[in-house]
Amino acid sequence: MSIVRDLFTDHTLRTVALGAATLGIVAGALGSFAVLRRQSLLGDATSHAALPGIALAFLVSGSKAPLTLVLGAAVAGWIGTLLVMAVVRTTRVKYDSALGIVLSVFFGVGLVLLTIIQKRADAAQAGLDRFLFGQAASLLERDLITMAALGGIALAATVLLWKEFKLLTFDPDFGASLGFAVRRLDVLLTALLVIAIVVGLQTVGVVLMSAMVVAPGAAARQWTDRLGVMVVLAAAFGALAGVSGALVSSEASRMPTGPTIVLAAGVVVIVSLFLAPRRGLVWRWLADYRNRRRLGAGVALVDLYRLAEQHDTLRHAHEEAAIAATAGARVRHGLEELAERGWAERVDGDAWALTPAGRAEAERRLGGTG
Amino acid sequence: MTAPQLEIQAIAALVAAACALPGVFLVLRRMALISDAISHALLPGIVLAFFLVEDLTSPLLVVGAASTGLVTVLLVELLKRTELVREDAAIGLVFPVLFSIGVILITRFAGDVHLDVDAVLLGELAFAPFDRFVVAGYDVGPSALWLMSGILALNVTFIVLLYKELKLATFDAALATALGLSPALVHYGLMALVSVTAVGAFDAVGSILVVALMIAPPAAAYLLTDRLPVMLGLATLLGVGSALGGYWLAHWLDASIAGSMAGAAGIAFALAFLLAPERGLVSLARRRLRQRWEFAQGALAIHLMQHEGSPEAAEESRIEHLNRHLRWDPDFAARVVRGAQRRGLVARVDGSLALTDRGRAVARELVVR
Amino acid sequence: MTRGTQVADSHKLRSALAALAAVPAALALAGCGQQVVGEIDPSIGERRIRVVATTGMVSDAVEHVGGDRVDVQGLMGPGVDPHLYKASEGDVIRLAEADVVFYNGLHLEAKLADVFERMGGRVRTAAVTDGIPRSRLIASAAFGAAYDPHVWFDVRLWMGGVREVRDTLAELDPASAGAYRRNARAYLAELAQLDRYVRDRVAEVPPGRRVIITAHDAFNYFGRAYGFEVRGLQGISTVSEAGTRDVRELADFVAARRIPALFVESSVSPRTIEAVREAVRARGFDVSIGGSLFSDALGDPDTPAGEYAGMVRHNVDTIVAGLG
Amino acid sequence: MSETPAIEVSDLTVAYGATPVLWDVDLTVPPGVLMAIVGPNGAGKTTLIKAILGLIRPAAGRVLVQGRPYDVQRRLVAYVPQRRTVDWDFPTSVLDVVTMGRYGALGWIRRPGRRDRRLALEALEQVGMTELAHRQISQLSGGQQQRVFLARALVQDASVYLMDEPFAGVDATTERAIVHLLRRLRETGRTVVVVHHDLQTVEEYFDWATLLNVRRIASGPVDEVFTEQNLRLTYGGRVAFLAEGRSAVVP
Repeated sequence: MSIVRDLFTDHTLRTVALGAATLGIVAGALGSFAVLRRQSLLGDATSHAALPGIALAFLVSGSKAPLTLVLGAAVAGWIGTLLVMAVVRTTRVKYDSALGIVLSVFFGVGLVLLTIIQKRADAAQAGLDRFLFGQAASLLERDLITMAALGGIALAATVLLWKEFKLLTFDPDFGASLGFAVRRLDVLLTALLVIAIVVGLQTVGVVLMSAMVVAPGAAARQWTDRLGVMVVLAAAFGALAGVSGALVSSEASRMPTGPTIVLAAGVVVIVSLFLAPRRGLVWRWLADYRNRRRLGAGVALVDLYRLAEQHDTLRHAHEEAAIAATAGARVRHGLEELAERGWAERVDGDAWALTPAGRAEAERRLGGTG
Repeated sequence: MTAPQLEIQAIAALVAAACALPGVFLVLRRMALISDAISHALLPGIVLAFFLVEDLTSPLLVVGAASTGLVTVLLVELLKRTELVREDAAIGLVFPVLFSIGVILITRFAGDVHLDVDAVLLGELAFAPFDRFVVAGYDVGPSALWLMSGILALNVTFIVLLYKELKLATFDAALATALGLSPALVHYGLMALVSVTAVGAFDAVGSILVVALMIAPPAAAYLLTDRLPVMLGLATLLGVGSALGGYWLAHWLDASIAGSMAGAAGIAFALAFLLAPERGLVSLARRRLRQRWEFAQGALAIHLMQHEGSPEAAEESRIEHLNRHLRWDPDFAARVVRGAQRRGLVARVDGSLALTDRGRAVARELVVR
Repeated sequence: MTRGTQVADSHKLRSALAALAAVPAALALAGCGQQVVGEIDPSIGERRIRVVATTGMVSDAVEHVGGDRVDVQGLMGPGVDPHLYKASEGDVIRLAEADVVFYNGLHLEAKLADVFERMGGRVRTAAVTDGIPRSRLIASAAFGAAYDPHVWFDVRLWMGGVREVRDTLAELDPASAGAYRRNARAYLAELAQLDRYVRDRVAEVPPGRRVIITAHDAFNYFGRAYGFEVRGLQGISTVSEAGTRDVRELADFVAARRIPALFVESSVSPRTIEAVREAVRARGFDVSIGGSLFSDALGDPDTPAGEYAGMVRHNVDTIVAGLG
Repeated sequence: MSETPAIEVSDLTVAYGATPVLWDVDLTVPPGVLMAIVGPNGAGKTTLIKAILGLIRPAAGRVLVQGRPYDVQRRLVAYVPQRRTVDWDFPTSVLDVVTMGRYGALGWIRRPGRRDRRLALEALEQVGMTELAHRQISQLSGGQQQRVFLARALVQDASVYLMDEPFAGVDATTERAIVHLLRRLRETGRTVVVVHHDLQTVEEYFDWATLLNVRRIASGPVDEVFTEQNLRLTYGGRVAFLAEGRSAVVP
C-alpha cells in the first residue's frame, strides 16, 4: 500500500490530508449546529460578505498581507452575520432572505470598492479579490498550526458550552427562561462558525468550505438521534472526506484536491441518505414494500375466501387472473406472502387455493360472519 | 444622458422587474438563496456544452448553463422531498458538488482553455449596450434588452396565468393538493422560471445583482404590505427604483454599476427595515414610547376618577402625591400631567388636578372597556 | 379577503403587469433601428483620436504608435488582471465615445471580446492579436480552436500586434498614416532591441536550468520563444485548481533537476508556490522564491515596469537573477 | 392578604406591531393556587406568560415573583412552552430533554451528572414515561411530547409553574394525567398558572381563573370569576349557554 505509506512520508500529501482532516473535523462539528439551526448557507454567505472587508483592509493598509486581508474578511463576515441576526430577530423576514440580502449587498459594495481601487494606479491591487482564497492542494505547514489552534479553541468552546449550545439550538425560549444569555450564546456560536469559515476560505477556498459546513452534519444526522453522536460523527465524516479526497487527488494528476474532497463529502451524504438505518431511503422503501405486501396479502386472502364461498368448496383453486380481477394487479406478491405463511398454496400452474389454516385466518379476519 | 446610459437603465429596470416577480415567491417559500446556488452551479453545464461544441462563443454554452440551472433546482427539490434534509441544507449540498464537478472537468480536460463562467456569460451591465442585436442588417437595440423583455414577458404570463395556483401552493400546499392544483407542478414551474430568469439575467447584469434583485426588493416589500398583489407590485417598483438609483450612484462614484445597484437594493431594504410603517424599527420604537405615555396618562385619569368626590380627593389629586402613589419620579409625573393637559384630559385647579369631562370619559372607557 | 376583492385584485394585478410588459418593447424600439454602419467619422483628421485599450500592454502599444495623435484610455489599469476586471460606470462613456477600441483578443478579455467583435455598428474595434498569424499561436492541446492569449511574452510575436495597431490607426486616420508608420517603425526597432536583450540575458542561464515554474500557465510563449521549459500548477482557466499529485510531481521535478528558483505572479496568491517550495524542501533540496513576475498586467505607472518594455525587462531580469 | 403573592403583575402593557397585545394588566396570583388564564385567540395569554418570564420586553409595567423581580427569582419559576415551538426532529432523547430542566440549577458550563439524570428519571416516572426515556423525541405522540415538557418543568423543582396550553392536542389519557399532576403540584404548595383553551373544563380543573382579552377582565376564585357576564366581556358576546348551564364558546 504505497498510498498509505505516502500519507506518512510524503510532505505534500501529509500536509494536505492533515489540513483537510482538521478542517473537516472543525467544520463538521460546528456545521452540525449550523445544519440544525438552518444556517447551512452561512459558508457561502460569509465568503461573499467578506469582499468589502478585504477591499477596505487593502484601501486602509495598502498591502495584500494575508493577515490584514483575513482580518478584514472576518470583520466584514462577522458584521454581516450580526445584521442577519438583527433582521431575523426584529422583522418577519426569514433567515434565508436576510442571508441573501447581506450576501448580495455586501458583495455589491465590495465590487464598488474594487472598481474604486481599480482606478488607483497601484499595481499592488493585482488579484485582490481572489488573492485571499486558497486551494486545498496548497495547504502549508503553518496553516496546519493556525487551523489546529483556532479549531482547538472552537472545539473547546463547544465542549465547554455543550449544554448551553444544545439548549440554544433546541429551545432558546426555554433557555432564556432558565436565565441563560441566549442571544450572546447565539452570537458566540455564530462567531465560532464565521471564524472557522474565514480560516477555511483562506486555506482551502470558498466552495470546499461551503460544502464542509453542510455535508458532514447533514450526513451524520441520518445515522443517529443523539446530538453528541451527530457532532462526533460529523467531525469524523468531515475528516474522512478530507483524507479520502486528498488521497484520490494524490493518485491521479490534474485531479484538483478541493473539488475531490467536495465530491467525497457528497458521496458520504448520498450513502447516508440511502443506507442510514431507519431514516435512510432504502430502509423506508423496504418498510413501504413490506407494508404493501402485508396489505396485499390481506386483500388476497379475503378474495380467495369469497371466491371459494361462491364455489361452495373452500379447496377450489382459482386462476391468478381471476383473483387479480378483483384484487388488482399487484396480487402476485400478496399470494406469495400468503403461501409463505401457509395460508394458500399453488395448485397446478397459475391457480391458487386456500389452505385450512388460511380459511381459519380469513374467517377470523372477517369476524366469523362470512 | 447618452444612448448607452439610457439603455443600461432600461436593461437594469427590466432585469429588476423580471427578478422581483419570481423573487417574491422565493422569499415567501424560504428558497431565496436558490438564485445564488444557481450562479455557482452553472459551471458543469457550461463545461459539458463546451466539450460538445468546442467553441467558447457558441450560444449552446448558455443553453448548457440554463440546463444546469434546471438540474440544480430539480436536485434541491428532490433532496427536500426526502424530508431528510431541510431546504437550506439541500441548497448547500447541491451547488458545491455541481461546481466541483465543473472544476474537475476543466482541470482534467481543458486546463489550457480559458473556460469559466465569465468566458460564457457576459455578466457585466456596463458592456450590455455594446452587445447589439442585429436583424437583417438593422441594429434593433442591445441583445440584453430583448432577452430580458422576453424573460419578463414570460414571468408576467406565468404569474398572471397561474396566480391563484401560485398563491395557494405558496401559502397552503395541502389545501392546494386537496383542490387538485398540484403544488409540486406549480413549484417545478416556478423553479424553472427562476432558473431561466437567473441565467438570462446573469448574462445581462452579472450574478450578484441578480441575487440582490431577487431577494432584497421582495423582502423589503414583505415588510411594507400584507397582501400578495401589493407585494408583487411593490417589489417590482422597489427593484426598478434600486436599479435606477444604483445607476446614478455608480455614475457619481464612477464605480461598478451592478455593485452600486446591489448596494441601492440594500439601502432600499434598510429603509424599509427602519422606516416601514407598522413594522419598521423606528415606528416600533415610537409606538412603544407613545404607548408608554398614553398608558401613563390613562393611569392618571383612572387614578383621579377613582378618587373623585371622595373625602381624600383633594389629597390624592395633588401632583406630589402622584409620585408616591403611582411610583413615578417627579420629572416623569410632570411630563405625564403636561401631556394629559394637552390632550384635555385634566385641568389644573390651584395646585391639584381635576378630570375634565373628556378625561372622565377616557378613564371610564379604559376601566370598563 | 372576500371573493370580490380578490377578483378585483387579480384584475388590477393583471393590467399592472401587462403595462409593465409593454415598457421594454417601447424602449427597445425608441431610438433604435438604425442601420449598422461602418463609416469613419470625418472629423477624425482634425482632432485627436479617442482610443480605448483594454490591458496595459495594449495601451502601451497604442501610445507608442499613436503618439500625440491619440488619447488613450486604458480600461484595465496597473495591477488589473483582465480575468478579474470589473467595469465602472465611467467605462461605459469611455467606450461609447471612443473612435476605436483596441483589445488583446484570443479570449483574454473573456466575453468582453465577443462584445467588441459585435460593436461594429457603433465603434470600430480591433484585436491586436489579429496581427499575429494563427499558425504562430499556441493552441490548446485538446481544443484546437482555443488559443493561449498570453502572446505579449514573446516580444517578436507582440511586434505583430504593434503592426496591427499601426494599420488600424492608419486606416482610421489616413491623414496621419505617415506619422503612425514612423512611430511604429521606431517602436518596432525598440522592441527588436528588447528581444535581443531578452535573448542575451537568457543566455546567462545554464541551459539545464532554463525552467520557469509559476502558479498558472501564463509563460508558454515566453518559454517557446526563449527556450525555457514552463511548468505551471494551474491551467489558464481561473477556476481550475491544482491537485495534490500535481504539487508532488512538480516538487519531484524541481528537486530532481535542482532548479534554483520558483516564481510568483503579482496577481496570484503566492500560497501555491510556497506549497511547492515546502514540498521541495521536504525532499532535501532548498529552492528559493525567485521574485515576482508580471503576468497579465503592467506595474505601477512611474516605475519601469509600468511600460511594456520595462515589464518584459523586469521579468527576464528576475528570471535570470533567480536561475542564474 | 398577608402572604406575598406568587406572582404580581402591575400595569403591564405589551405591543407587537401596531396593536397592543396586553394593555395595562394588573394581576395578583396568590400562592398555592391552580390558575387558568382564559381568553379568546389573540387575547395575549401566551404574551402574558412570556412577559412574566422576561422573554419579551413590555412597553410598560412590572412583574414580581414572590415579592422580588423575576431576574433574581428565576430559580423559583418553571416554564412549559407550547409544544410546537421546538423542532421535534432535533437529534436528542426524551431523558436528555428532561435533563435540560436541570440546566438552570447547574448554571454555566457545568455538565449534568448522575444526580441530574436521576432527578430526570424520577420526573419521567411522575408523568408515566419511564419506558420511553431513551426514545428519540421525533417518535413521540403529541401527548407524550407534552408529558416530556411537563417532566422537564418538574425537574426544575420550582415553586411557580407557568404552562402554555399543556392540554393542546393531547389524548384523553394524557389530559387526565396532566390534571392529576397539576393537582399534586398544588397540594405540595406550588403555584401553577396554565394558559387554557377549553372553557368546558375550567371549573373542573382549576380553582382560580383569570379572564383575559388584551386587558384583564377578571381574576379570582373560579366560582366568583367564571360568570356569564365576565365571559361575555371576555369573548365579546360570543358565548352561548349549553343546556346544563355551562358556557362554551361558539365560533
